[in-house]
Amino acid sequence: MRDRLTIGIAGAGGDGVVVLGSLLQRLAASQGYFSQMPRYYGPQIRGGASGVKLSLDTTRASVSGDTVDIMVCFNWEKYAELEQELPLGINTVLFYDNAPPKKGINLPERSFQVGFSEISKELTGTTAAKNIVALGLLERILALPENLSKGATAQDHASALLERNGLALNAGKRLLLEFPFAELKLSPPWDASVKVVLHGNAAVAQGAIRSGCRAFFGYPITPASEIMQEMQERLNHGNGAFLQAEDEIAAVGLALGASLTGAKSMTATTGPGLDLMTEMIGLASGAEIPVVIVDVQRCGPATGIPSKSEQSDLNHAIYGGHGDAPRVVIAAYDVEGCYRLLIESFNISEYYQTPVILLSDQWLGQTTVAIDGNFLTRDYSVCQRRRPGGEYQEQYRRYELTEDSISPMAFAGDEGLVYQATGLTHNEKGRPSFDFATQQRMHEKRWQKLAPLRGKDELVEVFGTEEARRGIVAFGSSAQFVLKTVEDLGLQHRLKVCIPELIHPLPDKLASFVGSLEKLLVVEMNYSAQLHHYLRSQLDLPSDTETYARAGGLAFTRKELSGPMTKLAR
Amino acid sequence: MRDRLTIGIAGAGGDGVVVLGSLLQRLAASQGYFSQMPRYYGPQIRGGASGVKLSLDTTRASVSGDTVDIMVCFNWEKYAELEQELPLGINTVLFYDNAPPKKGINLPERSFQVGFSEISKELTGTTAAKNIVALGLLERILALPENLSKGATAQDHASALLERNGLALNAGKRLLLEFPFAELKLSPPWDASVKVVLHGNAAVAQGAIRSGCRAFFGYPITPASEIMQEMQERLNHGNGAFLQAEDEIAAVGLALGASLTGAKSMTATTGPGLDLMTEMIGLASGAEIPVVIVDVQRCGPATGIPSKSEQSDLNHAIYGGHGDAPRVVIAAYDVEGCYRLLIESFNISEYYQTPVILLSDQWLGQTTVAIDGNFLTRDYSVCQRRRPGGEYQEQYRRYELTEDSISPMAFAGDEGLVYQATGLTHNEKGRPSFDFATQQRMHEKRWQKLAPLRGKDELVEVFGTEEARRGIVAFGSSAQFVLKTVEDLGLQHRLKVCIPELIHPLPDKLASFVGSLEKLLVVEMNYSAQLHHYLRSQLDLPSDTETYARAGGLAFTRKELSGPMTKLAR
Amino acid sequence: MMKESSYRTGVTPVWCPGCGSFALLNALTGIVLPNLGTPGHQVFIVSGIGCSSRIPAYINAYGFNSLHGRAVLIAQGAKLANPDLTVVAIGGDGDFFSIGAGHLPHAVRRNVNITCIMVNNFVYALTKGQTSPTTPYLRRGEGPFLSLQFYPPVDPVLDMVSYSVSTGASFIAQGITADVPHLGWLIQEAIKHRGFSFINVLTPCVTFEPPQFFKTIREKASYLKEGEPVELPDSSREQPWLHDSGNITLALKLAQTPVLEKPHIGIIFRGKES
Amino acid sequence: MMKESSYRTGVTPVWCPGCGSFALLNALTGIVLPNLGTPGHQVFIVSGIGCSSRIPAYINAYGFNSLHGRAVLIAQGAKLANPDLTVVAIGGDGDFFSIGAGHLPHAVRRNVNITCIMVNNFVYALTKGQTSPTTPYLRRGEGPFLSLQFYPPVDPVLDMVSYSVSTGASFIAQGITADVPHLGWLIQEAIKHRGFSFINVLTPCVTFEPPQFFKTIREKASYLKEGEPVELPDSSREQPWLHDSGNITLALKLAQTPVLEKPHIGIIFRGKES
Ligand SMILES: Cc1ncc(C[n+]2csc(CCOP(=O)(O)OP(=O)(O)O)c2C)c(N)n1
Ligand SMILES: Cc1ncc(C[n+]2csc(CCOP(=O)(O)OP(=O)(O)O)c2C)c(N)n1
Ligand code: SF4
Ligand code: SF4
Ligand SMILES: [Mg+2]
Ligand SMILES: [Mg+2]
Repeated sequence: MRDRLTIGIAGAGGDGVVVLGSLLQRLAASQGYFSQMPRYYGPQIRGGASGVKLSLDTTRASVSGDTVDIMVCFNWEKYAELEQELPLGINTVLFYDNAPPKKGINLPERSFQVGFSEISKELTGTTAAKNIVALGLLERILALPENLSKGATAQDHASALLERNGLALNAGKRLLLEFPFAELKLSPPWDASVKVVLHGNAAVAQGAIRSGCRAFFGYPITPASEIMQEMQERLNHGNGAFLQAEDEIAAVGLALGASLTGAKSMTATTGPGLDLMTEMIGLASGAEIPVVIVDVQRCGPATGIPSKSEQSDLNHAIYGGHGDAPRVVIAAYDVEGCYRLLIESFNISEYYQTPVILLSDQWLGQTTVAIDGNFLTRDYSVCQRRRPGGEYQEQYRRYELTEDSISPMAFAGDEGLVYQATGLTHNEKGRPSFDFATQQRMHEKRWQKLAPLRGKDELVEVFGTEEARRGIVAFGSSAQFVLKTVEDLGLQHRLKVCIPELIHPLPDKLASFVGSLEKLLVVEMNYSAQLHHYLRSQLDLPSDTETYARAGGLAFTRKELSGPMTKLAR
Repeated sequence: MRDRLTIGIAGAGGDGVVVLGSLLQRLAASQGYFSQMPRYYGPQIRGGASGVKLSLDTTRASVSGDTVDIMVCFNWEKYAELEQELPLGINTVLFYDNAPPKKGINLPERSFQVGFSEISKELTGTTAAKNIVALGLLERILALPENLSKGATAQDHASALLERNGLALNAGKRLLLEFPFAELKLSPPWDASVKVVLHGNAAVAQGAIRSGCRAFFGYPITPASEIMQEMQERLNHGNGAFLQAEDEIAAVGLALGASLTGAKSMTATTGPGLDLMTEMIGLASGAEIPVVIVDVQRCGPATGIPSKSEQSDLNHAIYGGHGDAPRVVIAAYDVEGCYRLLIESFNISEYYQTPVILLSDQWLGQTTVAIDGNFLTRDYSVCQRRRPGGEYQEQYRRYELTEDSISPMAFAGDEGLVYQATGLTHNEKGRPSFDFATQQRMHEKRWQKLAPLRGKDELVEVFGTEEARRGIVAFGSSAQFVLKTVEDLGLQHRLKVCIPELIHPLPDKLASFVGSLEKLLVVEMNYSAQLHHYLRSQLDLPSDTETYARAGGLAFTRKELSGPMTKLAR
Repeated sequence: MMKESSYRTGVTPVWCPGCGSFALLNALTGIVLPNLGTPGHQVFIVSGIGCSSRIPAYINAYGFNSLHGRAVLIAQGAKLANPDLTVVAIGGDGDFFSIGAGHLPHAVRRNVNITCIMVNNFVYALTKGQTSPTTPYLRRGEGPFLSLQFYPPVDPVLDMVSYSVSTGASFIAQGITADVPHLGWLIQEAIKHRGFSFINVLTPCVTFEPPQFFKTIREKASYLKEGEPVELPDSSREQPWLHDSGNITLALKLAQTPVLEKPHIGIIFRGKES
Repeated sequence: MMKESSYRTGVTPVWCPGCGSFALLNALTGIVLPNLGTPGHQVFIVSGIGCSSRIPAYINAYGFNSLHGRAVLIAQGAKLANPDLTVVAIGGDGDFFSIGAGHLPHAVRRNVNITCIMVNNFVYALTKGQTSPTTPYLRRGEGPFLSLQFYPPVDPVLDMVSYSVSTGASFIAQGITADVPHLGWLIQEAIKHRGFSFINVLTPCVTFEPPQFFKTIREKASYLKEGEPVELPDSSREQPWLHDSGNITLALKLAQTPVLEKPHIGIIFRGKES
């Protein structure tokens, strides 16, 4: 019996790898197990390599170890493309459908050829149910209950699929008699409450709805499209405005238009789309129009690797665009954060009348987790835009220089508050100005209004003992791997870890974290160490500062992180 | 007799202010005088405020003092809009056409109402020649020779204009009898060789032609349009490819297409256009396609103040775009530099196969200077792209990992070297790759190939005594104001000044300059101190570092700079 | 020249004397808005960047002078989020048909109920006189108005009508600033049309186009009247037909008339409403 | 299924089995390039981003898989700088008619001698099945292919023809991947045309569109032959006329036929050459 178990599944596009992983994940979730399952896929639409790495856990969802405990392989050729993501360890128990190629693959000791396809063919006439056969086998190994009926997913097409393939499922279960691996059994979950299954992209969309988003405009792009698709379903029935735009300039332009009428408006994209939005983001900053932009980062530059994670859009999020246009940059590092921070992004965007860029990444966006669903029903304060009161009649100044530099904003349609705005430099009334003093004053206004955000301590998470003088700063999904590795290495008491969710403007709590250190390590997944340079541009870093920064395309492994971390702790 | 003299001219759009200034400038240049003349204009196409500030000098072109020695005002209402640019000093000698308004203007002691319009009307039937009357007056005051015939501008429509208005000109000259200001006479120029008159935008275009640019694509935008217009004339007759594109994405896309066939290709724009080019710049970086992009910066954010200077695109030039796409950023600080650095930009772009962004700004781009024309005929080394030799037949790898990370580049059309490239992550052959190791290696290649640029000492200018331990870093046109103020304050021996022309990657010479200091002042014209933060992100700055950074919209004055500079020197 | 209207703000326009934008401003504030009776706070005027795009500042309604080429996006977003607003997008020929050209087919097919007014001055005016996509082009020697570049112009009205073929829904018209009452009437009809509407307003720039250009267009202008024969240019070999703005095929034929030869003023096509 | 050709690289395509892109690849490497006899180094294939845009890697010619929507820009730039190259831009319906839609009218009017091949699979395939601007749209209940969004599609061929009206110069055609030899012939003619050419290649995605979609189009396909009567859909009230690809007005009429009702395969319009 064990508390954690990682299962790898690899095959070709039609092999049902993701379906198998999802069914298993949901089945386990219905019993109360936590889990996390990243997806691996390539450029091919059909028949390409497809893999998942499902880590089940009795107590919480966390990133898996480097190697897998159980591996199911439907296709060796495709496995070769996924070897980096799903390396076999010497203790891995491997089940495979067909004989492996002569060279290139070292089978672990406990490797078993199981005729998944053959059994499926025998029972159902096609090989299509081979993944269900495998499901039966895995269910039994993990000692999961017989069916999904107890779960949250009872009514959907997954259970229908299972019902249709009952024979195959049972055949899979019966295979177990021949492979008794008692040590692979999972302990009962810490609590039996059903876990919700979702990925970061779904969490973003649900957070948007929760915070009252009424307008979404998007353009398809991997790995952000799920957000658009979920928003389409949720906003399509008169609940708001949704459009698939003709491009990303249109998407954010439509969102600004909606926002001017008072609707909470957003869009979601990844790098290339964010590039195209640059000019509009500057307009939103300059004309002080709230809008939330989610960037689910992938490998760059240019088209890069569309299906793989990188954290290389940070610079553009912070600095992108001409003319000194301030904006807020937030980064989620887990799925719960995707939900909570989307709400926070709207709160900040609406309150401060500024564009907010919420950074996610492919790993976070497309990895499904099974977690406690409490966060979905928790109370969140939801901010509204500050609107001018009755005292303004006839005197309303859209860009009034108030004490906190936030000017009450009328909605297009509000009676008595008509104003005209412009992307030109403008005075308090919104009228074009060519005057230096106005230019300086309005720059000040836009930058200074964001200063209070530095005090948002709740958007900076710190783990570990306060007294530690060695610390790590990491953001986004990489932070999960950092936390996990610190724990696995047992360094919790020597190292502390700071995960800023608010990145820009730079929060005070992050500054004091850095200030408390003798040795700092910055970990990030981009070649040029963007976070490190950003921190350095704003703070005095300890003279003993190191960075661990490399390209994306592969999640951090415990192995690679342990080098710099052990060094840090020494 | 004096060595320097500054003349302000202000009026409404139709008053011929710029024509007057230009004629005077060219007349003086034809005698050997140096000069510099920024232009001030507003949003109106016709009838708006129009001003120039012409600083004549016997020994070199440099920025003028804060106030003007002579002021010609055709229109008080418009003057009010230009007061910041053309402040009157107590010693200013003022000539004005019509009576000033009762309040708001304090006339200097020596103020004279001269009926420019009246005289013009009398002599020519319309008031249109009032500027020529003023020209006559100024010519005589400065003791300039009678006509332009000696000058370089003999044949053009300026002299035609003068000829047509000979009466008015002479009337102007005769006015002098009534205003004897001998102390306003200019000494003879240091050398009598005719000076060339051009602005930064013209210098950029001429530099492009000089370096063999054969393809220009642009989209109109203030204050960069002059570059496009000059390139249109120069490339239109079968000398190359020129198109006015449908937008800036198209402009840079067309340039990349031309570059792939081996043509030196470029575009020019300002902030909003640069924003739109972001995605393509990333593609050029990722697929290693040479291209030069000139950004004539103006006030931002968004549309900002299109006709006024700011230095607020630096962040975007360095960091703009998703996915860690390196590029080279160069900034010219004077007109000669616009020419020389455009050539350098092509050299670097072609040699390193990378996009180069050359930063200019409205002040630099549109201020006409009269200077020694030697730089136009000097020898410049002109780099060619490294192309694969015969050894490559059948084996050519477009992105071969060579020792210096620069891969020979075939031109589309070259026999035997056919390759296919992509904006996807790719291997040495240019084939799409989804592999982490390739992703890391290609990031390395693109970043490391630029490292030797750090050694380009000639792209960093240092003024002042090496031993000084206090120094200033400034870039772009602001640097001219810094140099002038240091000189005016007589601080040359206490302060040194470093003007990096190469900004990114950060040159070693700049690093050692900063490293040699106890006190540093960074001067720049943008609200958020972009250069300062960039330097800080890369270097350990002296603990005693200050910044003087403010919005654009008004050139730096000696008065404002002397505060921080005196403090620095103390 | 300017009518007093409660729909005017106190801001003085920056346009050149004689610019057609004044006529549009008069049409909107002196005719359209008063006649429709829509209070200013229920109107949202979005513009791009260019001379005519300065107009929102002069109209006492919600207004936004946005980005070059993007007015039609902001306008659609606003209308979708607040369908009670009357939303008008105003811009230049550069705005709509150069940098913003990609947004138009999509705006047409979505048929969001906004009104686009393209102030077609046949030039990039604000940037001082460069060729726009509508700058007239004649082969050398053929006439007085030669674009600096040797491309034929795009034909905005033809494009807009052809975009409308698949929906059969939009409202496409051509107006002229020389006739403010008619222009006002057209805009009113366009706003009243429940669906996407587009008006190409002919108004050669008085500063960057030769003066005879405007004169020519004004003189050649031919008003379209329902049920009456359309006038065709002399060069046309078509048989004239009776104008029927409800017929998309006739509209397409009509839209093929080069605007310099026979500027048709009126409603070219009025599709079914939603 | 794949012809061997010296114009193929060794790279294995990532397309789904049965994808129409194979047919295009065969047409290009098996017919067009061999027939034209242009050596690979004098050919430059530029693509956007999408399934079909992977094609340059498979053709032994200069190639560049550029950015979504921008192939036509890179292609024009290359041709202008090196007029000796044969330049072909290939992309999807999303590429050309959504994100890249703004570039097309300008490419047409400039009449740069490049050939655009739009692989129209009626969907965003690479991003897994979202609505594209050509996704068929029928009112609820009218038929089997309902776009997720309730907009009529843009009509690429109609637009391209209407863009060509002012120049009268382009070459506009429609092909189908079910007929490789004919597709090859069309592309050859397009490349030989001295001026801008555009081919709309009908090839419903076999993965994200229902299988009957391709079947329907293939069955309804009607070949255009010079001088012979054009077939019109049953719903049409027009009199059939004799096909004359040199007549822009007839081309415009032809282009109004909805592609699902009567997919015309052949040369719709072939303008005057430069
Ligand atoms: C992205 C971007 N590119 C270029 C410009 C510069 N620009 C301002 S207005 C304009 C075109 C003006 O022409 P048009 O749209 O016809 O308006 P007009 O001034 O003629 O009324 C251009 C190119 C800009 N503001 N933004
Ligand atoms: C700027 C940008 N936005 C979005 C995408 C994502 N994307 C890739 S291909 C594609 C559309 C694919 O459709 P289409 O052009 O019809 O090509 P197909 O895959 O159908 O052949 C999109 C939206 C992108 N690569 N770049
Ligand atoms: S330049 Fe032309 S369009 Fe602009 S304001 Fe003057 S007349 Fe009007
Ligand atoms: S998804 Fe469609 S377009 Fe893409 S490769 Fe498969 S069949 Fe072809
Ligand atoms: Mg115009
Ligand atoms: Mg498609």
